[in-house]
Amino acid sequence: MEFFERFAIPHPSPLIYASMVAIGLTLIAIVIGITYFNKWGYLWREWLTTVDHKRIGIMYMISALLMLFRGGADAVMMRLQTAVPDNAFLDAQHYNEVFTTHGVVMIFFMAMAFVIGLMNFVVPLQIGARDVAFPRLNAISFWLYFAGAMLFNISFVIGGSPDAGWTNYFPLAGTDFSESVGVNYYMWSLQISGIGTLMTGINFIVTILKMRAPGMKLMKMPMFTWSALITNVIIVFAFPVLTIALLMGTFDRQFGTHFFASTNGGMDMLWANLFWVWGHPEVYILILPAFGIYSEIIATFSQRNLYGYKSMVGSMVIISFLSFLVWVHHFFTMGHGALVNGIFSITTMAIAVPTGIKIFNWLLTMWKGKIRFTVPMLYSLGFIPLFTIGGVTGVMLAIASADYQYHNTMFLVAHFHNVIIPGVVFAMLAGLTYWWPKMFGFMLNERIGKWGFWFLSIGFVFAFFPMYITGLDGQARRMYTYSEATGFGPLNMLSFFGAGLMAIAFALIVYNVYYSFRHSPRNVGMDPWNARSLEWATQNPVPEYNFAVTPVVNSSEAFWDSKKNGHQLFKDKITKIHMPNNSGMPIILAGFFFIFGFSFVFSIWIGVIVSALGILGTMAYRSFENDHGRYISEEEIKETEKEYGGAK
Amino acid sequence: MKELFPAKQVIGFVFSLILTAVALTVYFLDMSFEMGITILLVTAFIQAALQLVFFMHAGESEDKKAIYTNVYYGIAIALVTVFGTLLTLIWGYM
Amino acid sequence: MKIDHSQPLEYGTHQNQMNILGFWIFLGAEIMLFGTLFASYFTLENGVGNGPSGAEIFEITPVLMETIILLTSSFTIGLATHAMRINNKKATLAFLAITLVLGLSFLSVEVYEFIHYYHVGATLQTSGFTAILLTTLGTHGAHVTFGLFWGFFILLQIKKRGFTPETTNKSFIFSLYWHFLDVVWIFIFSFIYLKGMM
Amino acid sequence: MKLKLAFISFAILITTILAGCEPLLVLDPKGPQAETTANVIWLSIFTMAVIVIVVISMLVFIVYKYRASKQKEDYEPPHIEGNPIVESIIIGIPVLIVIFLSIVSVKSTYEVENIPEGYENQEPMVIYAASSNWKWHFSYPEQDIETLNYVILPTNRPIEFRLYSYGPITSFWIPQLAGQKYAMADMVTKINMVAEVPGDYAGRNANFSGKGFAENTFTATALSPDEFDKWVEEIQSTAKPLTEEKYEELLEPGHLGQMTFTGTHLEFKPAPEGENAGHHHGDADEEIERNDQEEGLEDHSNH
Repeated sequence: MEFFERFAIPHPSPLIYASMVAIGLTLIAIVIGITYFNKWGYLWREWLTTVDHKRIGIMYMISALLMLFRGGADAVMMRLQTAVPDNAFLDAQHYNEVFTTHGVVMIFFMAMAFVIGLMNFVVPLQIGARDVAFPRLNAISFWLYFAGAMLFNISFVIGGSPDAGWTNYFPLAGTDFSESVGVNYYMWSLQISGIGTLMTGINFIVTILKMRAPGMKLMKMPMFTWSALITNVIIVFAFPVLTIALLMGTFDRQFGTHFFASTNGGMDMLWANLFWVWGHPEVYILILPAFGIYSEIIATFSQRNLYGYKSMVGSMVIISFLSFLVWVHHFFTMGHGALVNGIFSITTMAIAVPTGIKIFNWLLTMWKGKIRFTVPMLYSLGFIPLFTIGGVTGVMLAIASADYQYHNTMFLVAHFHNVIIPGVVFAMLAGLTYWWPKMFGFMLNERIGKWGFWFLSIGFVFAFFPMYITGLDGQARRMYTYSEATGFGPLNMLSFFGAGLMAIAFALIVYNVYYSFRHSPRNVGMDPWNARSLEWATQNPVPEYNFAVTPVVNSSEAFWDSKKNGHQLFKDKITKIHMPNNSGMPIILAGFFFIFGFSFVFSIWIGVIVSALGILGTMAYRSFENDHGRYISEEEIKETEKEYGGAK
Repeated sequence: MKELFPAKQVIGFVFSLILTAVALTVYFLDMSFEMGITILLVTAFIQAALQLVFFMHAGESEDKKAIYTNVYYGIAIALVTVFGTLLTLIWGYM
Repeated sequence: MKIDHSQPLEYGTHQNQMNILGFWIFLGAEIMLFGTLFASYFTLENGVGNGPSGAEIFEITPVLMETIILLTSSFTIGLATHAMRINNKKATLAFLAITLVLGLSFLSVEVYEFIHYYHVGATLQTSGFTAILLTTLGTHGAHVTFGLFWGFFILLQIKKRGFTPETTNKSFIFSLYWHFLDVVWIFIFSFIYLKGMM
Repeated sequence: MKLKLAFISFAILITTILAGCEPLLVLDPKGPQAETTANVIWLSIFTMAVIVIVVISMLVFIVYKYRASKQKEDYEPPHIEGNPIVESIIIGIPVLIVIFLSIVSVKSTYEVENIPEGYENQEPMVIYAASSNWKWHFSYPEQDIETLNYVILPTNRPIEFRLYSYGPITSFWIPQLAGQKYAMADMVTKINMVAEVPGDYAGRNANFSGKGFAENTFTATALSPDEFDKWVEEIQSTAKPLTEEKYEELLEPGHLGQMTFTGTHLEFKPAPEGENAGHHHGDADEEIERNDQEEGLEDHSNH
């Protein structure tokens, strides 16, 4: 029995038991459903073992949406708890777990996964490639991310959730003050999914550098591809920092070292320092792809080319470097003196310049355009003013002396939600709606989509703008309760109301998927939006080989060129196409990683050793494997193209 | 490319041994901290560059621009991290 | 698969070129990984608590041995790549084997060094300084260990399959990895050991 | 668009009304440090408001003017690559704003880090503020007094708080007097402030430190120097001395009300500064330091 005691939840509550039952029932329902419809074989062959970048992208996005609802439920619970003074809906411990998991899930498992999913789906199509450079590695990346996400999510039913905030500052996150295994889960789930992310980074840099269609010079790449390239550069250089920080944190918790302890020569702020050396670039990992998405959408629906292409690229390159120079602004208040704060204050504000250039370039793209108010465009139009407000409050926070007053308050919470929601979440929804016909061959309903947009934007304003005020009134973040005398009550109630509107918005968006799946017309053609870049030059949904013939490109808006200026994209004849084979290796490897992480969390060393051997064995097997892929024959391609009503 | 004698490798090896010997002077000779650190910085970075050029053939493929950019970028960011961390956690504090 | 014979075989296919570029980018990430370790090392260097300091526990002899062994192995793996390019399978295998033996000797000396630290009371748990010292050395050592297995697999594959685009490509990438570990060691040697003993 | 603008203006309206009722703590300073930050905040709000207004009006104008429903069916938007003059404007103006704010930032940061202007010639009164889960301990070495969860300050006298923590990182914050600063277990940080108006000010730990974080608050009361002296005398004559056992008891995790003692814990449990610091390890006093830390460890095992 003693062995099993470690899996008990340290702070159970009816809410957790209810979700346990719900999770159990859902899992059983899924298993029964798949078995009943006899879909296991299909699932394994077509999805679980796939190395197709499009399917991997879709799996990323499905997982990200699931995580969005998990993190969203956390968010609503937090707003509900703080809606009125002295509320007793959640106790302190539970509230701490809720905001910790909300942060981790939203950043790592929702936002990251969604941008990587969109990159997976879109980038190879935009550059006219058959797949990514390392298709199997890509599948490994996804399954490692998935293993990490699942590992994190079982924490609240087995052993307890982390409760030290998503920033996980030591010594609070050390074993002295956080005794449950929650923080171990944090360490290992991020470690495992972080390895996957790093490999994605390498994969996409090589893909973009080496697999572009003939004629597509670097300065002729579509802006989303540019943003993906820069993002992945940042990933490659930022994630190793997290790897080391997590390793040191794990050692501190599980092997009794003194990296971040305040005794025996350790230093608690070293964690904070390393966390933010990774953490600030992470912000740009999320926002740059969003910038890329908006650039595509604004150009498409203004029916104009992107204004200031070169300065757009230049500003992103500058951001990629500056993003590594500013991390100290996350702890201006540490007491390292005015000189250091001054330096990092200046570098931080400097980032506002390239970001500002982008905002003005988008405005100038619409100038003299022909603006159509589709759902993706509405999100982009909502993004500009809201993100500007988020951006300028960022500049306000960058002023070190003033930051002493904003730091750790709701003002800060308002600021980063104000950049992440209109920045990343709006971009995700815009990109999803925009590329939806590419993925599934039908359009999402515009009317329901627009309702969703208005609910989300208005809900956002109500949910987060009051926080600027309560922050300036002295409400610290992460407080599970406050007294009536503080006067924070009404504004927090307003926030809760806004959160409710946002929840309705997401429900509408889900309903839209269902409704459109039932009612939207199929066969929307290749180009339902009258778009500009290369991904629209192939069928909807995209066949597995992407392009029957490799396109030849002469501008950043190759497809527009072929429509307006008669540029011929496809010059060659159809020939057989080389494709990689599906493989079960990635999911098995990730399974071993999951067992490894889980065993390590609970210090079950036998499980650690066995799964480590499994990981190494799988890699050795892969090393000796001789797999040269397969060919799709000419006839098969012609058949497929005809079926789609192909243009050729 | 086809020459039989591995001249590049031998030159690289000899140089790396010499540089190691130079670096060792900081241990065997008495010198100031600044002097020692300077010697170490110079020898270490020259050695790294030697490995890059003579052994790792960084400049031989058509992707050499990407490879060099990648390496320089990595070194720059790593230096920023090292010195930024020291500035923040050691030098800046009081 | 199209093979371009104007280039060394390891660059011969497009996939091979991508593999090599990808590995270079991975090395970029590794620079940052060790950069972070160095940043932490310099931060915690003086955090000796009630444990020993670097100057008290470092010994020049094993360190020098490790350095010479690793430098030589970097040389021999270079010779292996050279032999591969002049299409000499026997020499390639021999130099690869020598490299792995040298790698193993390096590890043995490092294990000896760790045992020495244990005996003088410098364990992972002693202080911030010993923790980061052993973690930095250990991370490098773990890389070498991983490399030994990897190199051994490649040796087997070359032996069995001869020089194909795949085996030459793997072997070249392995040589990049090995050289890189040597570069990291140079920094460990200079800024951990020599600086600590200065 | 109109709908949204209406909502935004509605939101702004609400905020101004609410802001009008009672001034927000941060913008209602009672000392020079907080006044500096409040001024900087107002300045940055105005500067930033200009940018927001420019962007939003450009957006509204462009979207209104170039909407497709207004354009002719056959209107073909032109292809425009970019314009050096326009682009230098959109780079140049932000650069100027950033330079301006950088100067403000650096200057004001030095101001709030140092003893406020006009008080430089006074010797600052030192108060140690240590946090433990989830309380604040204030020690007056000069007056030989220790208080729990409240602090009394004389007005118009520079105060130097020396901050540290038993356990998690906390952040010492009295919004109406000065911005916050971290208190950590292995070093002492400093914060300078002056209270210019007598009154009670809310203070709290602003950095999440576990279960009892929300209630980790204290009151800072500013009294005129005469009243302050009276208070000190009163404490000296009525309060009990702080013993080591009592102090260990106080350090136990939990919440306690306000308490007062004579004597300070610094005598038997010094702050982690100087020789006791875990942060700095000079070569010269390495020996002493190690001895001290060993003692510290023993202390630790006692409770």
